[in-house]
Parts: sequence; C-alpha cells; structure tokens
Amino acid sequence: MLDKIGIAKRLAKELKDGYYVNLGIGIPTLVANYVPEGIAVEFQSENGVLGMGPFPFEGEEDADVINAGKQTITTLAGASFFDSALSFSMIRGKHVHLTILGAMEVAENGDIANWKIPGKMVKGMGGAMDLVASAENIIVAMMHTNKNGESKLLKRCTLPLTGVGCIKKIVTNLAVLEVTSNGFKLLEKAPGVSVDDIKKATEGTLLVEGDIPEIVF
Amino acid sequence: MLDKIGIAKRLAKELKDGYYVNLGIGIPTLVANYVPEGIAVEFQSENGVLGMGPFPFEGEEDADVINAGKQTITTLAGASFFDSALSFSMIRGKHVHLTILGAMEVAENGDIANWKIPGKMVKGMGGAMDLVASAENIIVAMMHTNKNGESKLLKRCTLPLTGVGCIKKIVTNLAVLEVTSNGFKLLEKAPGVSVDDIKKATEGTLLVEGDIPEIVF
Amino acid sequence: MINKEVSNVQKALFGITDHMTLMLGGFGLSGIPENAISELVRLGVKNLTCISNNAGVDDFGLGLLLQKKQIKKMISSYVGENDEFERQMLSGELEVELIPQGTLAERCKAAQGGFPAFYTPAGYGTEVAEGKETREFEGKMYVLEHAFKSDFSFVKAWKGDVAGNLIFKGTSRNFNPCMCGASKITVAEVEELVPAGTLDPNQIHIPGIFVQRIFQGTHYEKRIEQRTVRQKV
Amino acid sequence: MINKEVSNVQKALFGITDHMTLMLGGFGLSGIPENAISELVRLGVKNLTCISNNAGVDDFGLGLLLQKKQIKKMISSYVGENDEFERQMLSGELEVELIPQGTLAERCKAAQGGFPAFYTPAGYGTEVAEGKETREFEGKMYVLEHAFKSDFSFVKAWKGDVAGNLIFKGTSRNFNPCMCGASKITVAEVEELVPAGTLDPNQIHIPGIFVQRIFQGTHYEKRIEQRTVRQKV
Repeated sequence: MLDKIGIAKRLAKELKDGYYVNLGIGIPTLVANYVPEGIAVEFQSENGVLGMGPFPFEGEEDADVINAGKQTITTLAGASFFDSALSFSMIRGKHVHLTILGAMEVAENGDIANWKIPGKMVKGMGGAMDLVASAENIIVAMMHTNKNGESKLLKRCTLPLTGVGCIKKIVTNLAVLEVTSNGFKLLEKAPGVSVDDIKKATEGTLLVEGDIPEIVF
Repeated sequence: MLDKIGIAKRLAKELKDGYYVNLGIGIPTLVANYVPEGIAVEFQSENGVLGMGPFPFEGEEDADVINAGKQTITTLAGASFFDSALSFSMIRGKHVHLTILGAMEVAENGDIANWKIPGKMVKGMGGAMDLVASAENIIVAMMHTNKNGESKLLKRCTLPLTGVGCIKKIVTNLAVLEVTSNGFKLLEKAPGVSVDDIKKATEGTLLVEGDIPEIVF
Repeated sequence: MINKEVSNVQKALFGITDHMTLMLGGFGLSGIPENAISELVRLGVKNLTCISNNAGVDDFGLGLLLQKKQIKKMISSYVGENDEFERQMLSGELEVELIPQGTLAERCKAAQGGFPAFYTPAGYGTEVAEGKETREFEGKMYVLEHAFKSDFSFVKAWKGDVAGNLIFKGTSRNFNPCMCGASKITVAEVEELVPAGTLDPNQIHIPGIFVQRIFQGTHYEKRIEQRTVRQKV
Repeated sequence: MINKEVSNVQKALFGITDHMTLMLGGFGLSGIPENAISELVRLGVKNLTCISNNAGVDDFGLGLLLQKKQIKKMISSYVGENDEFERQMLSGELEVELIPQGTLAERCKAAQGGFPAFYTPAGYGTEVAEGKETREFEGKMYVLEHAFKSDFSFVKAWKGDVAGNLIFKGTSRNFNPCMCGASKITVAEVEELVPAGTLDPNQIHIPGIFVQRIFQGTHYEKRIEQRTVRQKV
C-alpha cells in the first residue's frame, strides 16, 4: 500500500519532458518534489503563475506570491505572473498538458465529483471544472476508499459532478487504473496489495487482464 | 464654408472634460490639435495606445510607436500601450466616450458606409465596424458632397454599410447636423453658407427649424 | 491626462448604497482591496451581492462583511476556510452561487470588453449548467455564460499613477485586472500612487481608462493564509 | 524551465508546407515578423491562407509574399496601401475575407483561450454578418463569431527569453500577443533573446507556455509607413 508520498512518486512518472502541469491541492502538490531527473517541466497554478518553485525559506515568504492552495511559494528562472483570465486561457486552450487533481468519487465512465456534499460540505469547485472540462490528460490522485472504508471508484458518481467523462487515469494508495469504455482497467498494483484487495475496494467494474505488475518508482 | 481645419476646430467643441476619444484617419486626426483650454481628454488609437501626443520631432520617430493611421506619434505622461484585444475591449465596452470618423455616405436613419466601393475600392473596415457598433457617441466628419458634387447625406446608403443606425451627429464643410427619427436636423451652418446651399447639397430629408445659427469656434 | 485621483477611501466609495452588486479582486487573501473592505464595513451598507473568487476568512477580507451580515449573496468559485460563511450558507441566510473559476474570470472580462455572452466548456453536464443554454461545437459541448452586471469594482494594485494606470505584483494580480472596467465604477487602491509619467507606458497592466477612481491605501496587512516554508539546510 | 530556443529562422519554420493557414502579427508594418516572412519567401511555400490585420506594402511585409503569389487567401481588416494586393483581389486571383479589426483580434484570442465562439456587436447589419448567426441580448443585436483555426502563428516581440516569455514594445505589440498560442505552433522572433531569469516575471506580456519556438531575429528594417514629424521651433 502506498502512502501519500508514494502516490506522489508514482504520479511523477507521468511527467514528460516539455510538459506544463497543473497540480491540485493535497497529494498532487507533492508531485513537484519528485520530478524525474533529466526532464524539464513547468508547474502552472491557476491563480496566475507559471514556473513555480519550492516553498520559500523561512522569513522569505511573500503574501503576493502564492499558489492556488494559498501556500507561499517561490518562482524559478523563466517564471511569469498573469491574471486569472489568461490563466484559464492556458487551461481551456489546452496549453497545459497534464492536470493532476484529487477527487471524492470517480466513476467508471470517467465522471468525477470533488466539490460538494449537498447539505454538508460546500467548498466550491474553484478551477476544477475548467480543468476537467478542458484538459486532454487528467489524472486523479486519491485514496482508493474514503474514511468509512467505502470505495471512491464507483459505477456512477453519487455526489454532484465536477466533470463528465473526463478522467483517463487514477492513481490511488492501492493501484493505478485506466478508465476504459468497459470499466476501470487495472494497470498496476501497489506493493503488498493483491488484486483481490483492489477488487474489494472497487465498487465499479474492475477489469483485470493477465498479470498485473507491481508499481515501481 | 469650412476647410478641413475648420471642420476639425468645430469638432473639437464636442470634446468634454474627462473624455477618452478615438479619432479616425483624415480630418478627425486634426481634432487633436484644437482641444479646448481647461479640459482634459485622452486620445485612444485602436492599434494599442492611450494618451497619444503630437507627432515626434524630426529624427525622433520610432517605428514601434504609431497610430492607427500608421503615422509616427509620441505619447504623453500617463500613456499606456496594450494589445489589440484589450484595445477593442475599451471600444466595445464603451470605455471610449467619443468616436469621430470619416464616411463616404451617411443616411438619415443613421446608417454609415465608409469601407468599400464594390468592384472599385476595397480597403477594408479596419476598426470602424467595431467602433460604430459599440460607441454611444459617434460623430461623422466629412465633406458634405463627394468629388462629383453628389450629396453624401442620403435617404439611404447605396454603398455596403459599416454600421446601422449608429450615427448621431455630422460635421461637414457646410453644416452641423443631428440624425433624428425624422431626418437630418440642421443645427448650425458654416460661415458664408445659406440654408438653401445646404438643402441643395443634402439628398436626405433636411429638417430646418427656426433660425439656424452660424458655426462659431 | 485625465486625473482619477481621490484623496481617501471615503471619497473613493462615494455613491455606495444597499442592494448594490460589487466585484472584489483577490485570490484567497492575496490582492484583496483591504481599504475598500474596511470602509464597506464602516459604512454598514447591507444586502450586497459580492462577486469575488473567495469569501475571505472569518476575521479578514470579505469575512468581515459576512460577520456583519452585510452580504446577501456571494458569487464565487471557492468558499472554504470560512466557518461563518459555511454557517450562513447552510442555514440559508446567505445566498451562494458557485461557478467555475475560469468562468468567473471570463464573465468579468466579458463585462469589461462589451461581450454579452460566450461559450465555455466548464461545468457542462454538472449542476452549474442547469437551466443554462448548452451547445455543441465540433463534437464538444459548451455552456453559454453571460457578462456580469455590477455597480462597483474594488481592485487592489501594487503601483498606480493618477491617470489610473495600474501595475500588479506577483500572484496578487489574479482577478483584479479582469474586474477593472467591468462595473459602472471601478475603484483602485494601490500601495504606491505616483504622478503620471512615472510608470513605463509599456509596462502598464491595466490602462487608466478602465479605472474611475484611484487612491493610495494605508495599513496593508497582507495576511498570509497558508504560510509554507522550507528549512535552510 | 522548458527551453524553446531554436538557433535560426530555418529551424523555426520547420514543418511549414503549402496550403497551411498562418497568423502573422503586426499592424501596418509595425511589429511584423520580418525574419519569418523573409524565410517564407525563400521557402516558396504556396497557397497560404494568411490571417493578418494588414497585407503590408508592395515591397515589404506580406507584400513580399503577394508578389510571389504565395498567398491564396487573406483574412484581414484593412488592406489599403498595397497596389499588388488590390490588383490580385479585384482580378479574383486572391481570395479576401475582410472582417472587423476587433473581431479579428478576438477570434485569435478565442483560439488562444479555448473558446469556440463569442458574440460581438461589430458588423451587425452589414455584409460581414451575412450567413452568420445573429442574436439579441437586451435589445441589442450581436453576431456569433468563431475561433480561428491555424497551423502557425508568427509573432515579433522586442525581448524574449529562452523559456519563450515575451515582452513587446510600444504599439508594435498590437495583434502579436493575441496570436500567441492561437495556432498549433507559435514561432516568436525577438530583437533580443536573453537567458531565463533575466526578465522580470511580473513584466512578461506573454508567458512562454503560448510559444513553441523562439529565436533572435536579424536585420530588422522596421520600415515606417507614414513618417509624420513636427518641426522644432
């Protein structure tokens, strides 16, 4: 089973040379720490920065330089700042190559829900609806089950949707899965996790074809 | 009868304190030379400058600083440069208060034609269609008749339109006229010009009510 | 040069009344019009509709207006991190319209630029598209979204000149430029107000034509919401 | 940092073929991609569709491509000051689509920003609206206009860095920023190419994400179309 850092490390393998990448709040943010050697990627944050670097050293925080998670950040050489409209032009116009974001639920038809629990939690969608409606390459990073042990990989989402049919891949603490027209196709399993474990934790259709390799970083 | 400078001087009286103004090519451009004392106006050129100043001194021309007529210009304190999209946001969004432009024909219903003579002259509309479709306050500056002595103030335009029902006022070498629902209302006549002269030069309906004052600068 | 300077925040907010619709710049607590918000609290205007990406925190930003129950409706994309907001929303005291962040930015830009409506893919197939017109272009579905209509825009810039020209700093730029000229009156507050001719015309982020009033703000707290740092090794 | 530098104009134009649609920045002769145009002439690619506000003059700018009859169709807002253009247009050799200047800019921006279509008032009731969908919003009529589709954008900036970030100068900015990222491949030529980290991130006009290839151009003529001056008294 992977911890959050393990999930981030596996996600980092999805980065390719020349990619502009938007990382959501939570686990996705950690991906920036594990960019493979020898490739160049730039991180975009939808509040208006491209070329994000690591967190600042203590005492060097600037309230005017934050990411979409409202965290203080730094920028790297080649960075740029811009307004929210141009930022979403980058996203909507498919200039951002990869989006990694969290989810409450993903359905086997590629639907995603991550912004609202009616009557309980209503934080809002932020930039997520623009991201999932626009990007060609969207990966969900999340725990396979919720705090009550219920599967987050469903036949159909039960919560209000963020986007329809848009998710292509999912990396969880248990597995890497691809969304296909027949269901969730199991690509890789986490160390120490069996295919049966994954089956039990997956409410949606799980497709298991041949030997499933173990995740390597 | 007014010459071009006279027309420009009369047009300058339409400027009001705090106005952002877009001046078309030709006579309108001259208006900038006759801004009344004591008022502040800024001139916008749709190729991307606000706060235009006079022409540069010889030897100080900059190919990167021109107006929409492709003339070399200077800028005044408080000027700004911007791209074509933001420039037309200023125009379409009604942030520009007054547009003065030339015309080949104006009709008594407020239609204007100034961009094309089918089969003969096709220069294009440039920014004129955006300007006349957007501005609330559009004044046409032109000669009352064309080179063949034919009226340019018509019942209906004969050339392809630039905009429909958008012209409010016209300043010519002979008169100042307002476009009303009943026709061209004569507001002022040029020095040495009689109401009859204006009638003869106007193909569209001319409304003459009471004494018509002479244009004063 | 058309002078837009007003001497203080009181004059800058002249004409504000109950039931108005306001746009307020900022992302989280970064780039928010702190002085304008304080004055709105002092004036006690009520039943406001606020268009702002976020709703501040309990004791800062728009949270201050929420505490005083001056806001009738919020139009935002993300409203976490604010308990009082959540309480008012779940209890029904506060009307909330949540819309995608890019749609929010572009509805401001549409108002600024005289576009009545545009098509965007964001939110198609979700409840934010309910009751809205949708349309297919080349096999993909889009939602028709309309320009906002509002009375005042309150924006915060880093530097400005008396002609109303604005320069923003870092990510505190965010929605501020998009909201300039998107309301009947745009009020800009700046950390430093300089004479016309001081700023490079080539480096202006928002030309003064989009700003009706400008003043130099005071006492910027610029609170940091998530102070994240790394240790020097 | 993702490096976008290519060493010369030949590499910058790699992949250009006949029948492609190109966007070219510039207003009049100001801010035109002089190096890219020269290379297009040298390559002799034909049957091009060119989206550009103007068509140059007889012996400069896009006029050079017109002379060699490389252009099949021009999409522009203003094409005066070019005798060869007029001759080809009136004789029917050259297809010409004239559209309002603001519409041209925004159709580029729509392509850049992933908007399929938008409503604008420009051209309503005129022949440019013929065959186009029109619609009323609050008593005013608008025309539905669509995003451009094109293969290459050629833009000219003042300064750029190897990450593709661009800064434009004066009114030579014009359509250039709008065309960046609006084609499959955007090629930027700059007067001065600097290392990443040299330009202030706060003062970038176009972030490098919208640019695929950047090179430092040579021999900029920057011809002035209308040299207007006043005399020193």
